[in-house]
Amino acid sequence: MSILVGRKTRVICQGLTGRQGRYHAERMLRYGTQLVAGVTPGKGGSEVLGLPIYDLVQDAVDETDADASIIFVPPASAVDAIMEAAKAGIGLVVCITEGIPVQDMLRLKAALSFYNTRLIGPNSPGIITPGECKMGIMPGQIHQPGIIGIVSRSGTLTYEAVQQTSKVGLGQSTVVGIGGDPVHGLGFIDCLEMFEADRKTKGIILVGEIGGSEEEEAAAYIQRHVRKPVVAYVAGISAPRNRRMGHAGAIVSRAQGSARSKYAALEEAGVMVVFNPALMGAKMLEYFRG
Amino acid sequence: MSILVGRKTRVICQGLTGRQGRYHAERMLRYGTQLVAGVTPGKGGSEVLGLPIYDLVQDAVDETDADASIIFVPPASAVDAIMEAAKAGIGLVVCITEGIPVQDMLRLKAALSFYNTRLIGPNSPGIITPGECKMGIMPGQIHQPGIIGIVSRSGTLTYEAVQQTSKVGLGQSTVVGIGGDPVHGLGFIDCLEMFEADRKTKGIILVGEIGGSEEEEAAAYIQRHVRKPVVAYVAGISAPRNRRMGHAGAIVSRAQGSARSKYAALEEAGVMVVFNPALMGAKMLEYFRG
Amino acid sequence: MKLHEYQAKALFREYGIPTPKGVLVDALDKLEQAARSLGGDEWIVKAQVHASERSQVGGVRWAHGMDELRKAGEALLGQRLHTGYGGPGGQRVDRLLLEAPVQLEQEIYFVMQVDRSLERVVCRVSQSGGSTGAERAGGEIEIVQVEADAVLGFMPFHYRQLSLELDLSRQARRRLAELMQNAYRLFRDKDLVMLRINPLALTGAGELVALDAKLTVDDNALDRQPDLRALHDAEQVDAIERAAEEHGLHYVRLDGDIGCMVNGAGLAMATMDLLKLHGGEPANFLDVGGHVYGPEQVAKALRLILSDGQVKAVLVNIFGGIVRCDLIAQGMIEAAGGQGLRVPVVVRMQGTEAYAGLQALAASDLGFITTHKLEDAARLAVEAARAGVAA
Amino acid sequence: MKLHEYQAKALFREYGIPTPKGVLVDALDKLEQAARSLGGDEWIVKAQVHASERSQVGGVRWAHGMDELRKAGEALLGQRLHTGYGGPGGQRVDRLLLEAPVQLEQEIYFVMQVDRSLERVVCRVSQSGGSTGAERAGGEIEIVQVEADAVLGFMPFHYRQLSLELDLSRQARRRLAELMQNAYRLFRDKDLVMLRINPLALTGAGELVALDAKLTVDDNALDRQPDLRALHDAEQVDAIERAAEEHGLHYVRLDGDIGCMVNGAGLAMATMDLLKLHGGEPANFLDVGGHVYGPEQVAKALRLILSDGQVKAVLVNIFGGIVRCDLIAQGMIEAAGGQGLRVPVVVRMQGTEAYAGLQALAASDLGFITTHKLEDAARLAVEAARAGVAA
Repeated sequence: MSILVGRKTRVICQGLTGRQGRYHAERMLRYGTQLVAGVTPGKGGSEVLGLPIYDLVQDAVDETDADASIIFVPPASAVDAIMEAAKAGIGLVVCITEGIPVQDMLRLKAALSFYNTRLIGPNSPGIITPGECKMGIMPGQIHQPGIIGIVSRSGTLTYEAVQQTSKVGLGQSTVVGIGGDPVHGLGFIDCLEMFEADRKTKGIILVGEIGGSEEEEAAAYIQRHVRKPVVAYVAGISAPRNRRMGHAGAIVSRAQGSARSKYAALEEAGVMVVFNPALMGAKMLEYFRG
Repeated sequence: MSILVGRKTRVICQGLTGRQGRYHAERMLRYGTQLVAGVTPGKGGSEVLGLPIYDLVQDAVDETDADASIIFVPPASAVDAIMEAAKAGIGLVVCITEGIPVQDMLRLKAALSFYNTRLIGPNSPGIITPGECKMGIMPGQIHQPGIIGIVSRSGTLTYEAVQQTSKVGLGQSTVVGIGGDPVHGLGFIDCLEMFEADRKTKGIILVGEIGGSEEEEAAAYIQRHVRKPVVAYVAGISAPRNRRMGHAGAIVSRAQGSARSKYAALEEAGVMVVFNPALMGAKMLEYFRG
Repeated sequence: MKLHEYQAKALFREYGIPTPKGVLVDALDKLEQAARSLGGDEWIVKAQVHASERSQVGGVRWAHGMDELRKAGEALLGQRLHTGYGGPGGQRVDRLLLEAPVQLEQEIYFVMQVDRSLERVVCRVSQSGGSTGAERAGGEIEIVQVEADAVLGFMPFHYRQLSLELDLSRQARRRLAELMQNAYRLFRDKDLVMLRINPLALTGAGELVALDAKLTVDDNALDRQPDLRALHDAEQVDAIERAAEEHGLHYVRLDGDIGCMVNGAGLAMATMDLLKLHGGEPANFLDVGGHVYGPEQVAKALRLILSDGQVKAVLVNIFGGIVRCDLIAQGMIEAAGGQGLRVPVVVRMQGTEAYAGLQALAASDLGFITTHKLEDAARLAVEAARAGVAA
Repeated sequence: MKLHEYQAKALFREYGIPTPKGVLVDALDKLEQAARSLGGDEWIVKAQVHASERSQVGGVRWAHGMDELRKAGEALLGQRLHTGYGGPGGQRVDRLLLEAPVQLEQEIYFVMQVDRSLERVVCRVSQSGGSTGAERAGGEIEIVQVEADAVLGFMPFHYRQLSLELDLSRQARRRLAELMQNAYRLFRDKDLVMLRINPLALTGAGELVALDAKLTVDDNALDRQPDLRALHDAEQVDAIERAAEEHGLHYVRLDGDIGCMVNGAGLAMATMDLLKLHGGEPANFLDVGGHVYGPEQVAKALRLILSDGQVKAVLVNIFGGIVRCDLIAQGMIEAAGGQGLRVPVVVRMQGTEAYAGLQALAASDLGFITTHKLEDAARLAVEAARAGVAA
């Protein structure tokens, strides 16, 4: 285990009986993830993929000692699913669901602050510690156990970073997709803090994008607290203002959120920035080769 | 300073220009409390008792470096006043106001958990560190600087405990009236923890009353964490069930809240209980005389 | 503040919580017409009093046919129910709620209330509702509880959990979810501290119907709930308590013979406790206010205590803080001067100007028995009451 | 999703936020009657388009008397406003909002929006509202901000703070408090992400009137806001973007000549960035979906890109994860087969079955230019576009 998930993580899947849940659960099992149960209201007592299904998260936790949950439920049920997991004592929740209204997220985040539950997402591809535990929808085969921690707001762009670091032989300690929504759970800083403290992680790739100020805040944090090498790419330097670029969170508004501002802050903080998304792995390798 | 307030505490008064606020502010000043400003919306720029009045707590804090606030406003404005103080960075709020609806308190407590603000009350007589700082409506003259920490749900009954400890020569380190409402700020456990950690405090008197389970929870805490001697009196052993005894919080309901249950828990925890309210000071003295 | 069942059910209907068909009746001659408007030939006749235990004292009656209906009405309307509430005279029944019976499969216990320890609104249910169910069984019957989230309130997973515990059908689950949402909305909108439905009927069709309804409103919120304040039925309260309330005093009538007047609720309870320790029995709890009050308040309070025929002696215990004891003494002399001291009054004073206060009382020659000491005061009051009884 | 001013103002009225008297007009011959129903001899004629900058392009006109009114109407209704939105053709004006002028003393800037960094709803105001005010001045004019509490929302001390900053009279303070309460209720009830009133008029009598109204609804919440969804005016959106929306694609039209088709929003932006690095100009942002999509989706997307006459070359960048690249390739071949490849299409594939996909494309003989490398793909696309322009 490097950060958050590893061999011992016992995972349940909320929404396992749905099409998407079942599809990815099968792949997670195949990857070696300790997926121990599913939760679907009204389907308690049945079995899917050889796993027991429970009506309530609390029942699943009581029976299986699960400590993490991955959520595949429609956006209208996601907040309820996350809160049910938190209330049942689940320590890590990964929410794949896309399309949760932002005001729901505001309320959810406030409510979650009363619990010791970490949330990844929503609208996240998930988290993977290569070779140990995959909680997400990423293609497992491109990952390699290794030394680079990757944290990203984007899905397929994360896969680029993964593939590049696999290709140059560095591999990944853990890869976290924090999700592309404007309000989400774990952020860059949380992951930077964990990667900095993690012995297996030797370098960090941060993949940002336009919108908000999380990259700027991350830059300030790196300057003060991160000693490990950080490579950063920020997508959207070519994006126009006031247009949403796919992700709900990817929008440059009047005063805030441009890639230029983010790059400036990251460079100022001593981060090795790349403007070319094809060079994330190469830049990191360059550092390690000295 | 023993706990929470002392010579250096810089106090503002929200509602200083009201009848009650002004009356008690004058007495606090006379006692030696560092009362530095008042806050009354719409009266900013004026002066009362030689103190500047501000429209906003933030302005008062900016100008006077206040770190504590005592609140005398009507119940309908109290939650707003407390939140304004919290938002302005006030670390300790004493709310004298009586009659705040309990659902307002539920919401307030949830909201306050996002701030580093400690609340005493509402419906509290306040807090006093004898000879240093009086933030409250208690008669200052009965107090004596000394070694007993007193924490109480009741007002005039606290004065009994104060007078008794003054009379036997032990005096008080700090006296906290946590207030008689069912949902309130600082509780017994918070105060026990601080008294236990405070070097000036050598013994603790806990004055409970019927209703709720705070005394039982305090007993469990004492058993595990408190090494200093504790004397406890619980008012209401003669009270009937299902009748509210003055305080909004003083009611024995079906399964919970009787004085007998509280006494049992406290005795079990090794607390020196007294059934006679006239003997709190004597019991404490007995302990110190060995 | 408690509401009557009929008042609570009106709020239920406003908030979409199903109740049985019912008609409120305030005169015997309206009973038959009410029954006919409900239809059928069987009705439930329910006395509208605040006590929870009315069914144990015959306050709820089933009537088959008009004859039984008339008899039930006569047995209740205008009569007094001795429920243990409302003072020695019991509670007068001014209104009857006439309801059509509901065919049910199960009686559920349902309550929403403020949990002061969790600092949350909680909802508790049990499969065993009704008058023989959870409410009276204490800890023996399983009650399941869920807590409203501080930000989000009750959520679908709460509904699911309770539905599973109650073993509800799919249809009934939907109804429970609606009920909880509606009840929580009512709870918050109306500043309730308790909302109890016992029993909550589960019908064969999977519907949930509130057969009974008990609502308690937060007294501290009545200023912003004028509509609810207007529903207050002062008749349900003991006469002396009602008079005290009008004077802004906290008064609770008890069974003993020693009247108590104290400033501060905690000290008032402590004074009662001390009387008990000395073998006495308090006739009341009375807090004249811990902090802000004047001599007039004290005078009123003392007169009120003396107006209770059961009182054989009075113990006054004042800790002078903000208000000076000498002013309090003045108020007491006024109160006594008006009508003389019917019984011995023992006064203990401490704090600000206590000496002056006690001296003034002693000098008044009205027979006040004075002391500085709490302990002595209690002993003297108990002795005085015994002497009074003996005399 | 943006609302029109007239739609926003209808919501304002529903929520107790004062607006000027106004009439919506959708035909020139209704203009005079509308003006007469408002009274007076001066009116403001406002084109109903989504762009914020309409006043800079003549979208808002003052008319004194009927002659000027007619001229203003003719200049706007049925015409197109080139606001920078709605694609190269601008936005057609289908409706006018005719309003009576409001006598005002000050123009205030007022906005409520979600602050993603604070994770709170915030309210921002400035003394300098109107089209020359805070909104356009960037950082130069002071804007004051308060944040709604996570549990309690906006509170009286927030109103007080903003009132002091705006230097309001006692009457206007009350109005601001009401406005903030009503606006926040509207904001929450209707799942808004932005509510802007600029200017908010302060009248001599201390009243606050919303002269303009811009509301943006959370796209993710439209399922539970069917009434708002029904207000959507698709005419305001660029034609290709509208078609993309109907197919569930995220498409944004840009100024360049290289069409882009990518799976995943981040990778789509990265692809645009890379084109720029190589001297190219993307003609669009297009995310076919990061995770769940099929060949049909891809075929639709490619046809859409090719339908844009500005496109001189296309860059397709697919990272196969869940969906196999060979299936994607099939979809592309279908799309191309239908109408042939109008312009060069460079395809880069990586991940699951990328080799098979690229091979299928190459084997199709439809002229797809294929590669595994992101860098190469961008270079090839830029070269192809240049060649196309040259040709």
